[in-house]
Amino acid sequence: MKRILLLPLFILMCKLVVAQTYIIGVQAPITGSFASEGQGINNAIQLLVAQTNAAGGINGDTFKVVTCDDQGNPQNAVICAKTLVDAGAKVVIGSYSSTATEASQAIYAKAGVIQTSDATANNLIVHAYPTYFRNSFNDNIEGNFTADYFVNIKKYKRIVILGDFSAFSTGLSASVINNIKALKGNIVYTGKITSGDNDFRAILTKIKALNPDVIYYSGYFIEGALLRSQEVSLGIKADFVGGNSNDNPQFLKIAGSKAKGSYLIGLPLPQQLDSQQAQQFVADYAKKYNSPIPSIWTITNADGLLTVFAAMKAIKTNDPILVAKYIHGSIRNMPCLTGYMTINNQGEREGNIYQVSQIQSNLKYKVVYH
Amino acid sequence: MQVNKSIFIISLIICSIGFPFLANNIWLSIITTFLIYSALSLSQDLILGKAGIYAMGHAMFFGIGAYTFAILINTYNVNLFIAFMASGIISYCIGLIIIYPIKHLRGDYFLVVSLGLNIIFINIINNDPFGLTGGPNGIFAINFPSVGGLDLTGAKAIYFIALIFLSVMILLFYRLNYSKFGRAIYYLNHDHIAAKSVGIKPSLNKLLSFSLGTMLAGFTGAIYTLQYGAVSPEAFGIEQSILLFAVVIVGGQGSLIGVVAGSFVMFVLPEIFRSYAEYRLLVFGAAMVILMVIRPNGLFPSKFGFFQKRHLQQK
Amino acid sequence: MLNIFLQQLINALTYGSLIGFIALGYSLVYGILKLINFAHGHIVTFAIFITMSMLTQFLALHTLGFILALSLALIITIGVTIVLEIVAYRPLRRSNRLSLIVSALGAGMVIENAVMLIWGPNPRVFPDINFFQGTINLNGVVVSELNLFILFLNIVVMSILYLFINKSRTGIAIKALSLDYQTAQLMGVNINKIIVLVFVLGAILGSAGGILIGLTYKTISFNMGFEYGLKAFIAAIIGGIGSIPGAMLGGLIIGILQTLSAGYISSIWANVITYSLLILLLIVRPRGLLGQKDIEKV
Amino acid sequence: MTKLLIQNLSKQFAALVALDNISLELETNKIYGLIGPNGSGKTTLFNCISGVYKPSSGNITFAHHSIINMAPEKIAQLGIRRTFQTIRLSSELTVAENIYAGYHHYSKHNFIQALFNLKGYRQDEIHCWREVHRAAKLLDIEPHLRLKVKTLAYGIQRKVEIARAIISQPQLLVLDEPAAGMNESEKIELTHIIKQIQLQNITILIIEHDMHMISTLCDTVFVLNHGKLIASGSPTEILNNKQVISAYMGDEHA
Repeated sequence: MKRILLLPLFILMCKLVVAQTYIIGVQAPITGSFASEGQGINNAIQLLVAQTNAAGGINGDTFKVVTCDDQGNPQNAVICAKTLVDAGAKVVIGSYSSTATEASQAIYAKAGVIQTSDATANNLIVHAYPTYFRNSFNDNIEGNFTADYFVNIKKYKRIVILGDFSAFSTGLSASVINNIKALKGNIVYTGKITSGDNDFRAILTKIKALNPDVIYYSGYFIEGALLRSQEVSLGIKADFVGGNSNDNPQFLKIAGSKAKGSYLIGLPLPQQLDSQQAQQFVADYAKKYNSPIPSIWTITNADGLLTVFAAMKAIKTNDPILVAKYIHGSIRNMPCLTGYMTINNQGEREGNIYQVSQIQSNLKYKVVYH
Repeated sequence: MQVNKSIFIISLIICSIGFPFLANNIWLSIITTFLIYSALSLSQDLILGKAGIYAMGHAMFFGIGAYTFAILINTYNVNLFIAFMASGIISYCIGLIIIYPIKHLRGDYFLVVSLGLNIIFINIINNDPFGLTGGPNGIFAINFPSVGGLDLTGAKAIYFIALIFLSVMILLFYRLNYSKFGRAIYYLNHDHIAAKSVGIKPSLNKLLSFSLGTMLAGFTGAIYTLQYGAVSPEAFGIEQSILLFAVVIVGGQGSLIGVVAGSFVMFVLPEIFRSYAEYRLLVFGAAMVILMVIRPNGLFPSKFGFFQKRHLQQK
Repeated sequence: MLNIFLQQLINALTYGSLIGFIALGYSLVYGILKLINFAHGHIVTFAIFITMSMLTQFLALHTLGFILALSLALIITIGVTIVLEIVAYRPLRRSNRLSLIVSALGAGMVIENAVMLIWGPNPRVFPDINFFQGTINLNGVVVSELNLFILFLNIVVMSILYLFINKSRTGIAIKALSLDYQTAQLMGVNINKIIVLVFVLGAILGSAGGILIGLTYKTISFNMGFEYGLKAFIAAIIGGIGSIPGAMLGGLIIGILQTLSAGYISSIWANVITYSLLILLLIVRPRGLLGQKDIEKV
Repeated sequence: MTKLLIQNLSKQFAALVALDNISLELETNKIYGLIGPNGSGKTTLFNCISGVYKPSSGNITFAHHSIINMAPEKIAQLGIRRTFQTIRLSSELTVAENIYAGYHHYSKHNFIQALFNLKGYRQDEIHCWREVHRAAKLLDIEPHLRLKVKTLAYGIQRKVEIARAIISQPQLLVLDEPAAGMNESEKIELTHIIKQIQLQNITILIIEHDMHMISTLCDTVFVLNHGKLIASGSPTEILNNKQVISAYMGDEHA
């Protein structure tokens, strides 16, 4: 009988947790394979909120962060979304991956909670939820930029496209391939590797026989760096170009001296952001957490929250529906950590801050095209 | 004893019916997930605990059911009920086709083959064959048609669907011990040489218990799709299969209460400790070790007996 | 074309050897306890990380530092293995096999997440060492010195292990234990000592494989044990679990299948092809390639 | 009438020849003994008859069916039931449940009937319960029916195994050292029980080391040594056979 009594007790306990302050939710992969990114996002949001509270809050509200670990998978994303809605979150930052974001979108939209994420999959905007906006740029913008660079600038004749099996990489590959085809570029090989594997010499040896000008990789930095270093040690002469998720200091460490000469297409690295505000944020983060910001995605998410704060200040209310309405269309060229924020009516971030950087012999990035 | 037991069961029924009207959204969703995973774990238990087949790829059949349901509804606009039946039946057929050539493999060799099949399955749905599975993204925002004016996608509706399904499964499993089939797989699992020597057919029963297990997993997959409105490959990977395997052992092989309790421990407790994110899995792993050391036969080891008490009293 | 094929073969053999090293750990433990030690892959991960820490600590001392770092790392790994055996496996030795498997799964989770908490969730980079850095280019076929060393070590380790198991007193005790637990005990074999020894042996071989993985691929992450452990475990089964040459053979087969299917058929379907072939292999040879057919006592 | 006919049966394990060209014949409703030193191939012969091992060559015919390549469960369904040298019972189950296993094949209900406890199921259960009682009565273990097997003495467990083998009215009962580990009074009781079983029209083949038991029970005795059938005949003939004595005692006693 005791067991039966426990259940309502649990329910009561959960009801009590509802807090009094304005709650900002973070839905991010705190554990699992994207753990470093998720923890970075959480840290950055905690830092921003602490700073905002220290400055007296906004419109009389102080903020509190509630974090939920979605492990990057959609099932947990749904639970997280419900948890955060029930915890009274009015704004949610997240999630990191497109899959988890897509799974949670409908729940936040239904509950009238503002959601912003760095996920780049094109289809996140399909439903045009009035509360969702993107704080990074979608795949198509990057695909277009990459294809233009390959076909028109570098004039590559034999292009190899590689990706992994993640939703992100698949989407980006598809977008790059479509854009290259539209520009009549010549793709000689498309293939996939499994993330988590370390040995890609088999596929590289095959590629070697095709004698390509360039190998483009749309997946993440670990495999990217391994591909690059194994490419060099197999004596393949083709250029290596990595998509935006290769933007990570780890790329240089893993590939070591073999990294030099390779290109990266993506947003600027946290350290490359030139605004005073951005440098200050990078320094504050390093000071508080004693480790560098894991990637640019941490900062675009911080931008997402800053956009919400800016909107609150602009319309002098913290009501999520009104704030969301303002963000869709009224945020134009707002200075932020990653440059300027423009959100269109669909919630898509407009503009383009993509750049191509080449790794120099001193293992520093040099922007060669933007 | 008898009276106590009926009081317990009646209050359990009342509680489970009343629960969705008292609980908030998160708990409703967590408990619904728990019901679904309990049913799934029971279907794994039929294969692993009851029939003693070391299958470590059960998430695959869960996935087959979930994808079948999602594809039929999303791409082909099939009637909800037909799609539901189809997800179980297709899962059953695939289970049957798969086990047939490997039914002679024993123990760990079977385990590896089932793991391998699970990896193959994930690879296939990731590659988006015929544009059906949506690749690594999976299938999202499935629009379920309403059935006879009833919206089955509300949290409460799904809760009751899961509850009814689990109840049916519990009834099924409870009566299994008293049936010819249940007894046959018990003998075979316990000592297949002795069982064969009294004329119990090993391969038929192995095929049957495996494919029935996969069919039930297929149905469960459909309910899962109904709850989340989305399917994607991660939910059906080998990590999930390993977890399901562990649930049965942690709960107690072949034990109805044990497996349900095991699902609670493995799927619901982690939700409660979600805020301890980084330490969660560490503690969880340690708990698994401690639990096994303290209770090597699981939380509630199965008590098997296949003659009902009233039969025994008759004579 | 031949060049490409030779290159693929070398790729396959080096990758396969690395898997084989880890597979040996599974096979040794399985031979005695009939336990699939799911924590083995994570022990290997732990060994890699501790080696990395030690190497960064002592690398200034060059060769001496390298040896010092390796031995310290190995001692710590062995310590962890022994603790694991005593805490998670020993109490369950006499109970149901499956609970032992689940206990191993739990232990693996503990180690994996402990590694994450100690070294952080970010992937880390294995430090460079001063030797085996060159590559040899034979008419377009590229072989790194490290690759050659791995193949060489593979042969050496296999021979030593073979001699140890078949000729030494302890080795024979291990064999006796794997054949008949109770009789071996009656014959005066100290079971606890032998089992610990086997775990330690597995951990050392796994660590060797792990360190070579670190040196070859440079990048290490807390969750790499799962992937490698799984492959190695499958390799051990394919080779015939319990058999020492079988584990190595299984590793090589996985290496070859994966390399050839990715290199010659399709990278997108590589996993499907590899695992389908492995399953077919098991259907044809239900006890693995070198596994012994056991006759059931009735 | 011939019940079981074994012709030129051989079984090889790698280099070891366990059975070498054995031929023998069992007739209906008689008790046969199979003796021989340890390792002479007695149990291997049993395993070949019951289908656990596939013989290397030769033929076995049972009631005009060749059972040489038949699966063990098919052979059991034809009516050959056996016991094992080491007890193979489900120790967590009660005596009744263990005995029931033998009847399992004849149980008629389907799953739907069992699920809803329908009439067919209830009748079937009552019938099978009656059969269990009958078998238990024959073996004199009725008082233990509701006890778990693991709580019982070794001698009783042996009897449970025999009860499981005879519940379904086999035509041939193959007993592998049924008296092993029993004391004298239990052996006498067992001898009596086996005679009772024979009266149910069951042919019995029995492996036993106790010569006294063999000579009181058996009509014919077969002697195996090193996988070869070295003698067969009535118990008195066998006890005086020189070859048999030398097989048991060593050559110097011959």
